[in-house]
Amino acid sequence: MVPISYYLVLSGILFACGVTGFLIKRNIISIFMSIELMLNGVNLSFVAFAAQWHALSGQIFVFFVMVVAAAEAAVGLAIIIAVYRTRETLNIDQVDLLKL
Amino acid sequence: MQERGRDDLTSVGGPVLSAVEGTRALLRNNALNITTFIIVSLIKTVLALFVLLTAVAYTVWLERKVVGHMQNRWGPTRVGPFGLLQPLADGVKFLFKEDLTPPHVYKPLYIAAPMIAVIFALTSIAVIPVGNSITLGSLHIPLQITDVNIGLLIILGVTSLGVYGVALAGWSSNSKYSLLGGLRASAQMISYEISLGLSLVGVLMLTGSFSLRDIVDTQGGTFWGFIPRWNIFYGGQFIAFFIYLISAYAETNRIPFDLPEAETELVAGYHTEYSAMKFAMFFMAEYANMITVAAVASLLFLGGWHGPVVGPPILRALLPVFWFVLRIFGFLFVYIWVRGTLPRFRYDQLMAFGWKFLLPLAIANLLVTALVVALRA
Amino acid sequence: MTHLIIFLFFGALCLAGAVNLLVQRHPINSALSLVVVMGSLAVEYLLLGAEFVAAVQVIVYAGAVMVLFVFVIMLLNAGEEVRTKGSRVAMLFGIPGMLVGSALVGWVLIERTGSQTVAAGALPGAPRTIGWLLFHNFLLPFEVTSILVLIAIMGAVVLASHPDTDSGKKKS
Amino acid sequence: MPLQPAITDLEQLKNHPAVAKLMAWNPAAVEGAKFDRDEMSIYLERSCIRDACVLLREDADCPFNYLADVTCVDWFPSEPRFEVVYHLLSISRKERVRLKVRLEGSSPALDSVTAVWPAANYFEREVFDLFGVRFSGHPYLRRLLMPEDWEGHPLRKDYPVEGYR
Amino acid sequence: MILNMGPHHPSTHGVLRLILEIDGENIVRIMPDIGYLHTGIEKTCEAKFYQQVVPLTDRIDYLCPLTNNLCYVLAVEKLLGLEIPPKAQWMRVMLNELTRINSHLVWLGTHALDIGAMTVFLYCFREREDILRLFEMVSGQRMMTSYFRIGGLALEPPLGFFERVQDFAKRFPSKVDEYENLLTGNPIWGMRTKGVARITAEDAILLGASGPTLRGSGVDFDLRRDIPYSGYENFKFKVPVSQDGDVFARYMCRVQEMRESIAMVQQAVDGMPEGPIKAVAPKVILPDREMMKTQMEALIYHFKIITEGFAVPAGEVYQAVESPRGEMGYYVVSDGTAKPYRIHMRSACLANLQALPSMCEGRLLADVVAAIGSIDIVLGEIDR
Repeated sequence: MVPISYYLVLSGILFACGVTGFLIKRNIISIFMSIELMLNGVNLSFVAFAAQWHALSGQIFVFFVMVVAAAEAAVGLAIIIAVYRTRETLNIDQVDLLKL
Repeated sequence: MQERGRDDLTSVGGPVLSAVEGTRALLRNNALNITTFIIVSLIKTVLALFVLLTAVAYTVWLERKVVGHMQNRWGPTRVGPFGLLQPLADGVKFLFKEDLTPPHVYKPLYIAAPMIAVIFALTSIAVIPVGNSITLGSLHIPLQITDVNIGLLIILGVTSLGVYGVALAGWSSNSKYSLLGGLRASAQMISYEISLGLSLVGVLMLTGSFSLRDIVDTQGGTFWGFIPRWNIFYGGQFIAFFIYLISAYAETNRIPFDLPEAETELVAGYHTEYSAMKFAMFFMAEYANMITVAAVASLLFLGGWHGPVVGPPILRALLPVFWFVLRIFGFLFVYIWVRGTLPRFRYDQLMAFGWKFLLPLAIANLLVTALVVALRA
Repeated sequence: MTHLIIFLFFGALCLAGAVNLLVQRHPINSALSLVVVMGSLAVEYLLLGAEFVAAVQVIVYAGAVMVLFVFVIMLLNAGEEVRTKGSRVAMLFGIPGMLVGSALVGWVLIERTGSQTVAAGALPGAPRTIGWLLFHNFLLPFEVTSILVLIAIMGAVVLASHPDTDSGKKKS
Repeated sequence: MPLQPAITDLEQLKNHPAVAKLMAWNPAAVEGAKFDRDEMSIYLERSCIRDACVLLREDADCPFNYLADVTCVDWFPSEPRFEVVYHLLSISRKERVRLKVRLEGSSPALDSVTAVWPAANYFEREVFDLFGVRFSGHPYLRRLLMPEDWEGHPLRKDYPVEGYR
Repeated sequence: MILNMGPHHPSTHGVLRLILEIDGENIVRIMPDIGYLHTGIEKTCEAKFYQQVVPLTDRIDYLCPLTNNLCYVLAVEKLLGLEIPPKAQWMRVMLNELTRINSHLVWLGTHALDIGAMTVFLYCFREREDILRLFEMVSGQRMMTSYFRIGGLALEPPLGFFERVQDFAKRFPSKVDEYENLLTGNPIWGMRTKGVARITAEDAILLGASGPTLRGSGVDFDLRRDIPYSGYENFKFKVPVSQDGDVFARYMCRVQEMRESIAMVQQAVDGMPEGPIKAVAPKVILPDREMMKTQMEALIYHFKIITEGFAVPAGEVYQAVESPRGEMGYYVVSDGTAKPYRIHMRSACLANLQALPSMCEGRLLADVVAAIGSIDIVLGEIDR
């Protein structure tokens, strides 16, 4: 018997970790992973709420989030590859110009 | 207290899927106590692992023997009659070989990679049923470590994690050949997993369940008098079966898709830098994966363990297992046969084949099956 | 009781993974930590009774998305990241934002503990039910998502292919 | 078949297509010729080897379009010491001709024919490696068979040899 | 990324080292680096008598020793002006064609193995074993035969030899069908070889390619037919030519060549003339054992040939033969003594290898393996 709030706390901390990573990481790929971490935190809260309210919509939502995350990962990583090809770096500080 | 205990009993299984489902099933059937359950599960697990590992070893022997005969050779003959003890000798050799770790590797991942590969390869056996249940006194034991209602999904999930072993081995070896092998492997496995998954969806539509036992149960009997109601015939999943076959070859890195370890191009691909037991682990993982893939093919397309059953009760219980093993053996034989026959694809051809041919074909098959199912309903 | 222990164990594993993601400087270590996070989250989903979501979590997230990450890290041979000072804006708004978020979490923790509990497998997320919901109540979003995925795949192919060579042959 | 004596008189050999062509182009380029054992050798002046090769390759009725071999012979104590030997083949006429260039022993060098036949690349590198003949205009004149840091040129006759001889 | 392929890599056929500059799997630049098998045979030859060089020529190209024997022997015979009796010539042609089949079998096996077809390799070695047994029967050696001597052959072919050759010649065409069944129509084989490592006829000529590499590009030139030697003009055979210039074209050329070769072996067996196997030149050719024991003169010649060799008139000769790999040429310079002044071996593989970069640049890594296989290099011959 685990209180539902425990799950929420866990999801909150995961989300906070994601935000922190987004702020302190300097490698594009790591930053991208932090975003995934945030999404995962949110997913957990969705599932937890679904369990709380006995409604499956929460799980369906998670399903959508995952699909979108997969699509996002494909595009995002493609962009990273393209950026790396032109700039030869993955450091976010050196990719701050729109044009070379 | 009794209520409470049972409740806790249920929750024991939570993480370990097997326990949850197994407990439920057992509780439903016989109201066994927890000790019996654990003991039975343990015995089953140990037995399954033992059988699987032996099967892995003898698949290697079988491959060497069959390919040998296809190529005018004898294969192993020296160790034991017909070289039957060869796997044992190989195992001993691997154990006592010096375990080299090259100085330039990234050690934690270098060591972890083969373990990841072998663990995920062995895990999927947990949800594969090998036959009906047997009854020992009051015990009613299904021949399966655990019957989960998302069994197929678990197999897909676990095999999709197997790619980490290969990819990390390639990366952590810090060698160019390994890296290329790892890159090839991960790209190939991701690509072909999609076709593999899609080829299974047709069967799922026909059955309406993820549980492997349910899937097999629907394939019993015959139609038109003599043709067995296997999915490959009755369900019209002929094309799906071949898509599965091809994708499975690619998933297990076997010729003609053995690019990640193509020895004439990449020396040995992702396991170039591995030796001794670590190498043996990759080897075991590859063959365990082959067996899993063969088992899934038998369950989903070839009617699982259905076959003529006669004789006393114990034979009635064990004959299905024999039929099932026979199918796996047949599938493995095709694996070996293909290895003796075909050359290897080139990397871009492999990708093009997967994305431009196999995937559209799988989708088309899916649409047709969906239409048939919809019209039948 | 066991339920709680399992929750705590995998919760802790999950958090350890998340923190490790932040601490590690090499992207591949971060990626593997994220895989651990996802794996333990899948177990948490199981605890919540969402079997299907757990399986999909493993297949899609751990099995596909993260493999893609690892693949790209290997492909670009990304090295250790160089720590530099983050942007001022991030520090100015990010840190307070973090603090507020944590405070919120703390408040929830203190206020709401024990209000409601959930038993293992309380809500069986059977694939059949989920499928039914997806193709009835959520048909439109489902179709929209599939189009989105299609566009994303095409976009990824276009972006990743070399502009000069033929290519576009591998999506990953 | 008893051996016929070699014909070395340029006048008698004028009818050979390669000799005729070269003589018509630049009589000074041809230092001599020899017809021995059914094989035609033409001695060329050092500086015109590349142009002579172009000429023979572009010949309309007997193009020696295939460079079969480039090698060298070291006549050590005598001078001119080195003889660089080119074997040309006419695929259409099924005929061979041998071009020879004599070089002095001190810092032997001549023009590379890699621009005429890319095939000469390895052959010339090999000659450079083993004889120390330099080919000017060669794109990548490095040792081919011997290690990069090897000293001396082994096929020269004055290269010290140890052991059984 | 710079990738060092070789010198010990499973598919570089020996000790070839390729320095590949790659971008992902695409080849940007190829730099072959050779010399790992350099044995200095050309230098060694200068210290040997003429007849002592024959065994050295075996070691150059260990897949077709008899072709090398033949080429060297022909060159020296030309220097000496020797007339070779017809039986020796026919034997030479027959053994040469067997050698060609032998070499092509090794090529086909390893080439197929490079592309992943393992079974062909073992099938090819099955027939190669038969040929090696024939060699052993006729010369006492499986690989380093040294069977040809200056002025003829070393020994009379043993009793029953021609029957066994005949037997092999009967069997072999069906075996070639077997290899072709496994490869020619195989779609994967086609995908891996067709359009891969293409080279045009002009480039092939300019790069000095020869043999099947040249004929695969559509240049109809074969030394056996066009500049015949050793009695090849007595044989009827077709020269297979393909137009495409890719790996598949070279593959087809060689497979057809195997069929033609076995037909020539058959012709040689059928029309084998009777007569001596050595030329009449007592100063050059070792006398028979029997003669040595009975005739004083023979004993003296034997002693002189063994101890001080035989003098060869001054001059120079370039003799080329069509080896399985292309134009194998020996440039022999004599200064009138018993030791060759200079021997240069024109290696077909060295020239063919030069074509590799232009074949593969811009293609994929796997194509390099296919291309190396298709030009059929033997490092012993390249490095000498």
